[in-house]
Amino acid sequence: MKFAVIVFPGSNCDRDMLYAITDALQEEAHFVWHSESDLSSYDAILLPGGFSYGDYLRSGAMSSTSPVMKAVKAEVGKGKPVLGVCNGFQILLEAGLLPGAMLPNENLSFICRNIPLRVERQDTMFTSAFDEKEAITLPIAHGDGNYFCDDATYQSLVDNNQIVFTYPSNPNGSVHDIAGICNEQGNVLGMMPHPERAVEALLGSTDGLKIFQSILTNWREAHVLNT
Amino acid sequence: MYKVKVYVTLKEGVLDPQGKAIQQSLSSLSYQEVEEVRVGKYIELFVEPHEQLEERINKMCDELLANPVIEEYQYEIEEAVR
Amino acid sequence: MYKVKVYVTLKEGVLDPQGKAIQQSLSSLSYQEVEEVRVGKYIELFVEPHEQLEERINKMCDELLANPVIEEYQYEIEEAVR
Amino acid sequence: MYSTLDISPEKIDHDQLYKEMGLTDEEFASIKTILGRSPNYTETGLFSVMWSEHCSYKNSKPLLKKFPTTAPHVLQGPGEGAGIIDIGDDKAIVFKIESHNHPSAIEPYQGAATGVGGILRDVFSMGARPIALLNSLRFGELTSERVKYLFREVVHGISGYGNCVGVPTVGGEVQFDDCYEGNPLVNAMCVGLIDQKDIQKGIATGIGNSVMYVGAPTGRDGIHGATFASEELSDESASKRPSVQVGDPFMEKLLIEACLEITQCDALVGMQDMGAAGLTSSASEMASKSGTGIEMIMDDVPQRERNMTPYELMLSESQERMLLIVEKGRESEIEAIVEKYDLRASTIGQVIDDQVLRLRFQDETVAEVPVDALAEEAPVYYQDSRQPDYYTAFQQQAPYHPHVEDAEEMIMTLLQQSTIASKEWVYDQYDTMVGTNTVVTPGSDAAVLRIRETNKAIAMTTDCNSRYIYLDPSVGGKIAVAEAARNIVCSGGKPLALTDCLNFGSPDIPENYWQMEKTVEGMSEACSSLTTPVISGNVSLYNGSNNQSIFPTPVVGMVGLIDDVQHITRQGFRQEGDAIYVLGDTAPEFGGSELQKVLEGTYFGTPPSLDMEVEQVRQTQLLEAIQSGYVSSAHDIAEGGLAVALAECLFDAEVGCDVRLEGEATTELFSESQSRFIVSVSPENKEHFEKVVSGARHIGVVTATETMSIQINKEQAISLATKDMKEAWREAIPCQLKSKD
Ligand SMILES: Nc1ncnc2c1ncn2[C@@H]1O[C@H](COP(=O)(O)OP(=O)(O)O)[C@@H](O)[C@H]1O
Ligand SMILES: [Mg+2]
Repeated sequence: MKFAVIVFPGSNCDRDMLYAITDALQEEAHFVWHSESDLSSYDAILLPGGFSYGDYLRSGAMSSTSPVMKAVKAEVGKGKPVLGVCNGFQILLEAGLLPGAMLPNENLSFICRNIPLRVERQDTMFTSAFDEKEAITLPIAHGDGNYFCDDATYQSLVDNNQIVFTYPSNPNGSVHDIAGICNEQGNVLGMMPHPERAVEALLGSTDGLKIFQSILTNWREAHVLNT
Repeated sequence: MYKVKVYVTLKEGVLDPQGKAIQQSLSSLSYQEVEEVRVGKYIELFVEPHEQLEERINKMCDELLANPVIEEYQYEIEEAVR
Repeated sequence: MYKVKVYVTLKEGVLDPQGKAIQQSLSSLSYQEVEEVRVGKYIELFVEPHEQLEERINKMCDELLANPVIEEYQYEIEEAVR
Repeated sequence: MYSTLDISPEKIDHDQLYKEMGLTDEEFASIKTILGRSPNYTETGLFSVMWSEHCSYKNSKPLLKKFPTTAPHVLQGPGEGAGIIDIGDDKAIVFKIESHNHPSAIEPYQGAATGVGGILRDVFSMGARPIALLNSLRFGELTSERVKYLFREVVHGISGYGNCVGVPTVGGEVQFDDCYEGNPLVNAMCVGLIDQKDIQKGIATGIGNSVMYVGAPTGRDGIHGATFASEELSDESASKRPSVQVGDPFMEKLLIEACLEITQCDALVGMQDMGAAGLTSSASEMASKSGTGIEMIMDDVPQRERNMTPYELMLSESQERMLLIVEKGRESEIEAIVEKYDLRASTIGQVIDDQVLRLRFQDETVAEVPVDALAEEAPVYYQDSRQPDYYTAFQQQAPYHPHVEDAEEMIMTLLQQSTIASKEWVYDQYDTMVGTNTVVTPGSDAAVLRIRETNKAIAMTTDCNSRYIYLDPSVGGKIAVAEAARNIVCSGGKPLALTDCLNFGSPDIPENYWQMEKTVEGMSEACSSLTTPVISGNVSLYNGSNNQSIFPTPVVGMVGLIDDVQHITRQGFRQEGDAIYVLGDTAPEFGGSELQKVLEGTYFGTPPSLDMEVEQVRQTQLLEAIQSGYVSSAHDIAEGGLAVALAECLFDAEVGCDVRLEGEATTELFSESQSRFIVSVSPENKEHFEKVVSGARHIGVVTATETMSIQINKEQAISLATKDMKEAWREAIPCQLKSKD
């Protein structure tokens, strides 16, 4: 399976994401510069964390207008899996690929630590390797991770079953403890916690690896069916 | 040359953690008369004279400067010598 | 009730990395007419009627709202119904 | 328009304008001798920054010579942007520490942020990828709003910059003492990783080669920053505020990536960051090192503000700028790399045969000065040194031996002392994991990063207990180095080398100079005995306020090598049933201790003694035991003594301990005797362990009941719930920050 790791100016978890795929998952991954406009040769697209454009103006705002995001939208339309982590999630929100917006953490400080997380949906192409409602631990590292949406949007997230991860103890003030959501079709996932930082026992946890394994398993199944 | 003053504010109903923190600090500095604080952005654009100035400024705000999910904007245009 | 609109801007000569990045981004979105962008804060204070209003607002700005080392401020006071 | 150009050399001389720039009469006279004429305004500026203490080390050079700086594993000692050590596998570690004290006192957020930015550039200008940041901070007590503000904003500044550039901040230290109230210390350390073949140097060879400028355009920020850093802070410091620079971590991130890519291009000849004294120091140092000169066209220097003069362009300390020497004719290769990152590279001059720095502006030569005069020939001062009266008095005092009535209460009090309390409030704000190499995050004795493509890891720490150094700089200096090494050893690493940041008061005061001298002697002795040479460092003098100097604070940043990731060890007890050992003897030593601070509110007497031979042997034995796999956890005993160290061992897992001690209670629990460790060992390894580590004292066992239980002379002395201790320790700093004056 071939993954694209999109690199925006200021992305800084791009190499971590690449290693998660090449070293831990042992699949193929390539960096794709933000100025590229064609992603059709990739099977999945990863938007890494970091501070694209320094997080100036609003996190993810400037990246959301870069050429590669048009290509990302095109692949979303084809049903390919697209995962945005941290800054990648913020970019997906700013690009309108996911609903809502990010505000500064309630305590107005950056927070970096391992936190407990609950898998709300196990039936997505990103989470099938988890158990139903599995309790996992992943690191967070963000200053603007306070997810916000209005009541109507929240209701539609619930109605369409789009809430994928929640915080059992909310670290940043996100509405309804939301840590990760997907789009209605289920092929775009945005999450603030960093799965790519939790793929090796040496570094403390392998809970994040299951997300990449889920993507791979689902792709393989679909691939076998199609051919 | 025009100077465009853009004010980006959080929509009503959107929580403003920064505003709340400032209000609390003010209050602890004994400025209890301040009941509420809202923090927004003030962006100055220096723009070359241009037809469709307003139209294009609206577009810049919609596309980049403000996020309609949480923010709204206003602007004023004035002439500037630089 | 008064609404005090405080504009906090960077002093001249102080680097504004944010403004520069926005200008470049606007330019790549083909708004080349924007020559310079400066980013400041726009803070709204809702204040109970009060004697010495101006004096106290000046003090709030000096003490907390603006960082005198790199920023300067201006404000406007208007009546507000809440 | 260029008003400064109009000030004539005669006027500078006659009106002694050079004094405003920080040059003395004698220095100005020797500049005239060197040039054979009076310098013009721009030239006077060049000398004033290059001859400032910050750039020239004119007061500290004679002392720095005493440090041992070589060892077989040292690839680069002091002299370049950063030092380099060999870790095998054709890889090397590059590191350096630097101070940003004065800027942080005036604008704590930007001061700290630009401190981080500057030290990063020192490391990636060598061609190394920065892989870790550490910081060593000192503030006044957290009781005044001003100190709380400084503390908060310094931490925000470090996190704002470090997180954005994507280099994990993995460790450091924060201590609080009154002497830092008006003059906080902000020292930032950066560690980089490099393939040995990629090592770059700041050289300007090849006559005709191009001088290229990459990064942020130059503004008027920070003009005279180096001079400012070489003066005491006073009320007038506020009026020097144009000296404050603003950092742009986004630009820095692009610069890192661009420069590392440029390193792979053989059109690059040399590279140096523009740090203190900006363009002046980078250009003159590169040329001076290479026996060449540099000519620069000031009109071609990228500029952020209008109408800048050559003086301003040369002295500006705008951040995020690099100077490159590039093979003539291959400039476009560099331009192409740089443009990919939305940056610009401008050719602003060339390497010349004459060994001068020549500046051209609007088709005229506006300055021409020998490069060696700027970079090498600053005066060297051998300052008067005098043993302070306080020291003489302390040496004569009878030993201080307090008696603690309620030991449980004292343990709880100590755990809440801001210097001992958990620093989680600080490091929670730092991205400690980006890069996915951090094996041990902040909270243990040293941070540990694995080195990809090898089985190795490195351990890093910063340490300095300035109270001991104040009481006795020679002994205290030894302790600072030894303690850093202990922290490395406890993590499973072999200490390799160190970088130091000598934060002192004004060297013009003989008592301060004596402190510096003795400190450096003590540190040098410890470095030699532990074979940890000094490979880079920084000096920050004139720290103090209101005529009160800070405690001498020579921060030690040390790096060690862990041969095999299997040997990585943490401080926390891990397993119920493990045996607890104490290594090292305990004597009643309380001078400069945390207990003394709590009981007396001040420090006096003599610090704990330190025998380097004992230290060295014990560290070697402990490391051998760790490498043999006999050790479950290891922690050094520092501030607060055994009681505090034991409590800290309980905070990582849900465990307690049952410990039995013999002797005088206050000494056993709270003495700060040196060269001691707490080690836990699983039952099956006890025998092996005892064979390797001579004289280890078996004092108890790790328990599942979450209580710290200590018997002294067979009587129950302490029984404290782990949970209560941990909560008090964790909440202390957030609580102090919240409470009102
Ligand atoms: N400013 C800081 N930045 C990052 N980590 C810090 C900082 N201050 C303290 N720490 C971390 O907190 C832990 C305890 O620090 P300290 O008490 O100084 O340790 P030690 O006494 O073993 O040197 C260490 O892991 C250290 O790295
Ligand atoms: Mg320690």
